[in-house]
Amino acid sequence: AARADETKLRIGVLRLSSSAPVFIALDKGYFRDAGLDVELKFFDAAQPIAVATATGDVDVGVTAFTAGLYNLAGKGALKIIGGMSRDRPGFPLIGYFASNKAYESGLKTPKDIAGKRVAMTQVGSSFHYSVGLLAEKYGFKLADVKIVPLQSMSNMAAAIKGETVDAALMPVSAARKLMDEGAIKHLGWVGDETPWQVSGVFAGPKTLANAASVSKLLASLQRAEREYHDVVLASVKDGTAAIDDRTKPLLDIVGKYTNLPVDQVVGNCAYIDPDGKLDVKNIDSQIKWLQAQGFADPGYDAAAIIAKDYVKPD
Amino acid sequence: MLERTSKDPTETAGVQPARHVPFRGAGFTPAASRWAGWLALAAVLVVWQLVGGLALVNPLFLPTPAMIMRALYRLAASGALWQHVSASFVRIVAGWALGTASGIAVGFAIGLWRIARSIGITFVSALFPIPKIAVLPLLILWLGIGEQPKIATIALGVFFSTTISVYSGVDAVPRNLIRMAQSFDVPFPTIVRKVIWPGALPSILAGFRITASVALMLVVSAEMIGAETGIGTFVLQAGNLMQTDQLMAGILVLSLFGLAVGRLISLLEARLLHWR
Amino acid sequence: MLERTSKDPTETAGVQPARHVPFRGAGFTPAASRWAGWLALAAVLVVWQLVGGLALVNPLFLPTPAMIMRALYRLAASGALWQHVSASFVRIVAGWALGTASGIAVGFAIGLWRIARSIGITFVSALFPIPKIAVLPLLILWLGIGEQPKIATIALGVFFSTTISVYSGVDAVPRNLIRMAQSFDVPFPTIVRKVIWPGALPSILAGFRITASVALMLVVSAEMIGAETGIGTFVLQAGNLMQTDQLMAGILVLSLFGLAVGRLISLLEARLLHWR
Amino acid sequence: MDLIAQGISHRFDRLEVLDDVSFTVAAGEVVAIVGPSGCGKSTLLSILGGLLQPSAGQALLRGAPPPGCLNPLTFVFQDFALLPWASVAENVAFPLLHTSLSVAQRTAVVDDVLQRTGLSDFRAVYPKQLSGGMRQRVGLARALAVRPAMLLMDEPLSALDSQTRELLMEDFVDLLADGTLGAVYVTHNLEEAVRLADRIVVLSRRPGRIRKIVNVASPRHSRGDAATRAQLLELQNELWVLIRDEAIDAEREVQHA
Amino acid sequence: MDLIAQGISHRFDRLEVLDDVSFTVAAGEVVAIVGPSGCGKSTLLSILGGLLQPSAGQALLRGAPPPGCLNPLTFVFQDFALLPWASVAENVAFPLLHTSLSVAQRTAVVDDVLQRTGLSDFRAVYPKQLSGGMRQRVGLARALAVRPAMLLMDEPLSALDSQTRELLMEDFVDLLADGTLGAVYVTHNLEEAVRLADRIVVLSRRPGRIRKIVNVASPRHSRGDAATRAQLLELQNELWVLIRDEAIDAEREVQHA
Ligand SMILES: Nc1ncnc2c1ncn2[C@@H]1O[C@H](COP(=O)(O)OP(=O)(O)OP(=O)(O)O)[C@@H](O)[C@H]1O
Ligand SMILES: Nc1ncnc2c1ncn2[C@@H]1O[C@H](COP(=O)(O)OP(=O)(O)OP(=O)(O)O)[C@@H](O)[C@H]1O
Ligand SMILES: [Mg+2]
Ligand SMILES: [Mg+2]
Repeated sequence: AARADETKLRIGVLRLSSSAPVFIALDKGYFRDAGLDVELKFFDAAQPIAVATATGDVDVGVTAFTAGLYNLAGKGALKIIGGMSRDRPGFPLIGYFASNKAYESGLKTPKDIAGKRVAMTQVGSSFHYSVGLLAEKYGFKLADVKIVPLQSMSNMAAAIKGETVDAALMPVSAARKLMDEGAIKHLGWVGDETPWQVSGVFAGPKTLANAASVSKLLASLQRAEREYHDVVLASVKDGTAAIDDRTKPLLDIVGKYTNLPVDQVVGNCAYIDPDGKLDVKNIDSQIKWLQAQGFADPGYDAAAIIAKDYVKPD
Repeated sequence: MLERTSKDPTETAGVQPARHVPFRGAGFTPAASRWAGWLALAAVLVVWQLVGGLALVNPLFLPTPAMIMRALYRLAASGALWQHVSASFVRIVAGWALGTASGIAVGFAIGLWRIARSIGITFVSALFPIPKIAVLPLLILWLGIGEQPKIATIALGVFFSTTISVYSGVDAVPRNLIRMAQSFDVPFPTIVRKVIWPGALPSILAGFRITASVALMLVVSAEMIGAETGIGTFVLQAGNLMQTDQLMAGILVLSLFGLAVGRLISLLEARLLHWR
Repeated sequence: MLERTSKDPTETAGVQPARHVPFRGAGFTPAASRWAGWLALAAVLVVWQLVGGLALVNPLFLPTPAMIMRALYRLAASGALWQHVSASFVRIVAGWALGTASGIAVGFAIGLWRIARSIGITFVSALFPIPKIAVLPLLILWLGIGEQPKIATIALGVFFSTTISVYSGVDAVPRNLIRMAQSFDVPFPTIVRKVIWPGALPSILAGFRITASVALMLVVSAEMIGAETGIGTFVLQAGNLMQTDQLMAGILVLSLFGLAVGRLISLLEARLLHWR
Repeated sequence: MDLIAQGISHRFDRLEVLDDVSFTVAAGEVVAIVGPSGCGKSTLLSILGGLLQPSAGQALLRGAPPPGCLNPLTFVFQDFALLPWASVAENVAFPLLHTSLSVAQRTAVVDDVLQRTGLSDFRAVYPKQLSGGMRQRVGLARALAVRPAMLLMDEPLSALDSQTRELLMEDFVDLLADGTLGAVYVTHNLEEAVRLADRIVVLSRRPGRIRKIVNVASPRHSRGDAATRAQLLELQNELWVLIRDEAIDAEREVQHA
Repeated sequence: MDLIAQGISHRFDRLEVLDDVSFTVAAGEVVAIVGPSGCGKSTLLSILGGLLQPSAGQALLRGAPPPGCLNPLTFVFQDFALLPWASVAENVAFPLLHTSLSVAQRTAVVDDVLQRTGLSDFRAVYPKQLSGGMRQRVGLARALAVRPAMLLMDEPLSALDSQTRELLMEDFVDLLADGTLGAVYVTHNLEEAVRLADRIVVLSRRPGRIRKIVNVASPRHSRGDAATRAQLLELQNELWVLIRDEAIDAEREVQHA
């Protein structure tokens, strides 16, 4: 039962393993220990979480950084208070995939994407940014890639299976089934090519005003992050976590909230910093890149949208 | 002066050869025959099932009617169907009622007063053509992601159509009936209630037919805003997961819902407009 | 027998006190005055600008008219506006033309032949209420993600509305005109061309008004499917990126487009239906 | 109660419709107004009944309406103007709804006029189920329900077929016979005018001016006699000669949009 | 060319409308059909003109139509049935479009009938701009353009006001005077019947049966004379007495939905 002195917090999340610490902190009662009464609100896309945080439908959001999120933050509707998952070598999160036909005709590695038709959910999304990083890395022009925004995973799946696009960027969770079917070819992981800060924790002005509860929230999240990092991530080999007595309880929790069986959970464990640090430099370059593309409004930088009191820069 | 003529036409008809007046009034009376429609529907379903059954087409691309019915049955058996339908139903009813009530009020104002007309028509014609789906982000910003923006989306779509059909209806009330009422010194409110309202009712009910389908279209768009249940959500989700049998089951439910509402409005018309 | 009466009413009017017949014919003639609408529009814009200018509202939630115009200007100056509008225009025109042509053909068939009517009406009433946005995944599956599914989405929406307005129009052609033509032994094709077509034209043109707005609504939905340019894409993207000033600029463009099409249809009506 | 048209002129925007029309209808008198199409007859009647304000001149009343009168000047319309969604009884009761009559009084009045117009069996019937003649009888019953001092009738028979017209004209003759009810009777039909009116106002083409005011000498109740009918036929012919040329002109006029 | 109604009966579903109607219209003869509302007059005319197939009996033609005739049985409609989107000239040319006439011939025919009906000045005018009388003149011109052997006229004057009716009736008298054109003339109006017809077929109430066929003795051209007019008035009265009760019944009939 909720105690009278508990602060109520609504957290918006996706049912993805990249939010694992949130699930662990809730399930193991870390929030409660800190005097927080946390309620999770599940969304089916990253963008609405940012909007819901800005409109006050949730108090805190945990999800990927998108151009929409930065624009909301740029207008003062929310601020980033912590880091969450990152793309990192050895931790499969987002992958580059090719259609069978494109693979046959020479699309074999991520850098071959130049000049191809690439499906993604939306322009200005984290997938788009990943392609931008790739372009930077291999020195091809982003304009050479034909971006095909399809709004949803399903549309992307249909498009790449139907070979109407050459390639797609998809989260491993969505791509696994297609890979197993042999409908698409895996080219590589973003984490291996271009590591970056994928997601974070952010809050609206009303929540930020209550410094005590934000601190409590971040503290309990870090407790879970540390545990997740030391137990689950430490066991990851070849992109797959081990299932043993120590990891099993945590993996079960993640499986419960992501509606996945444990043997699938182990295959997509996103990297999460044990101290909840945020790669501020990378955030700043994300913003600059989005502003250059016209996806982000000009006139702000990372410093303007980060709540310095809370964020531990990397 | 009256005298019965004795000429008997059949008698004289034999004198010269007579021919039939050629018949030239055929056609142009296309009454629908009920069973032909059902028969055609059945035929299409059978062919469709056969095409699918013989594996001529990948069932992902075109699930057979049997698969669709099975998906629908599973949905109904699990109780989820009822949940989805009722969630959407509440949204549709709330949004429709809100849009209709405000549309009727504004439509009557436009129909009755000069100033209201000048202002109202300008705004309605400027705002009506805006696709509601384009306004979704704004509605979310303004109203959050709860039920309000969903209901508002539906209400907005319904509002404009209703306004237009109501003021057209008021305009179409025969002026001679209004003059008649005035000639008996009937006061303004009574004229509105007893002459204009019933006179505009046919057009208002015809508008309901349109707004019902608008509401049905918009519930799908509205449920793109983070809804967890609702037939629109179900369809969108099935689409996302490429579960085409479930997708089509959802579409079938939407179609049946639309047909049911259409039938309801026909009944309402038969009851309220029996004087026509 | 004809004789002019000598009674002069003004003369006798003085005998007893006379009073005016009370006037009771006021009201119920709500003609719109043009400038009042524009004035109201201007007033709203000024208040809106002031509210925004005084920072009473976060511009994220409600960008001021000036910000919207600036966004529009930037868009126009960069040449992107023209690209977006022309891409959408091509899709709208193609989809609309396809849907209209097939709708007119099917509508006429339903209006003229009994079998076509029985079958056609069954299918149209079953398929019409299905929200087109729900069918998008199927269209992508069937037609891929090029221009075809976009055009098909628009065509589909336009087709059903057109079909309905065309056969209603054919039904509304006065039967006496058809009988007249038959009574002169006018052959069937000539009756269709010279009587039914012009007789159904008012309803068909009224249908155009609806289908134009349907096409406009659907272009936004259609451009959810992997479009890179198009005013719908632009609006969706602005919504995704939470660039509300650009979003509103896009909405403004859509609204203006809608008004322009409405005006075009009015002109067409004035030209083609001058006989009314 | 007399009704006086005093120098009435009217124009719709640029269109001059009536020019200085003056005449008096005494209480209980029946005055017919005839004239070619579009000469302003309906406009004149609207002005007399207070539904339209004339550009110049005025419509005046003199003397008190009879006791119990609820609406001194009551219209009977060419197109009947019945509420299609109301039954016969409801249509007749319609002008009584906003009066001070109690429900019982209202019912009594409605019953009375329905009986007088031979509509008692049709109380619950809707207008669309009735023939044109019966519809106009409902219009007449509704007018009588408010106990008018004067009926303003705008071509009340012209929407009817000739047999029905014949039948209703007989009713009108009975109704107006006792001289308690006055009427202004607008018509195209000279036969109706000479059968019903005490005086006939002949209007010129638009703008309508008074060309002639003709007294119909024979008393109304004797107009069924063969001799009187021949006389009336003659009067009718004289009137026809008077307006025939203008009627032809009016008919050949082209409306410009 | 004679037109023969031979034992014509008709029913619409359950509704018996005509019962064993037989008569002959000889070439050049004008036969009026009168009867109460709804007795099946229009139905009978549709059957005679081949627009409706009778339930029993038949409509027959005997003898050849006159040379140059394009449409032996030609209708003139009560509501004129003009194409509102076509000008006067186009309306008149409409029944000629599908014939073998050349464009020049067509123009000549149209010019000719427009002149005969006094419409030459109105060639380019649209129906909505015309008065009712002029519209019916267009209807008549169109009918004449196909050189009919017999006109089938369904209450051609009943949609017109009485002055216009008077004017058009004069035209009809002229048109039918020379006896080359036959006509079946359906009407409610006994005055029209006695003015125009050689014979008058009186139908009973629905189901319409022939109650009487009356010859109008006086030759048509002399019907303007005062003496003949008195005689005709008498005939008209006799006919009225004959159908009055049925007209009352027909009028009081309630339509059930
Ligand atoms: N509200 C109006 N606005 C403009 N013009 C009008 C209006 N009402 C009538 N008119 C015109 O005024 C003229 C007189 O009309 P009115 O109806 O009084 O004639 P009328 O004598 O009753 O004709 P009819 O015999 O055809 O009934 C006509 O030319 C008509 O077109
Ligand atoms: N197509 C139809 N279907 C069913 N009933 C019809 C049809 N046409 C006419 N009737 C009915 O048949 C009867 C005779 O109709 P018809 O029009 O021939 O009468 P009429 O003598 O011309 O009447 P009026 O004098 O009113 O013109 C009427 O009761 C009418 O309601
Ligand atoms: Mg008038
Ligand atoms: Mg008839």
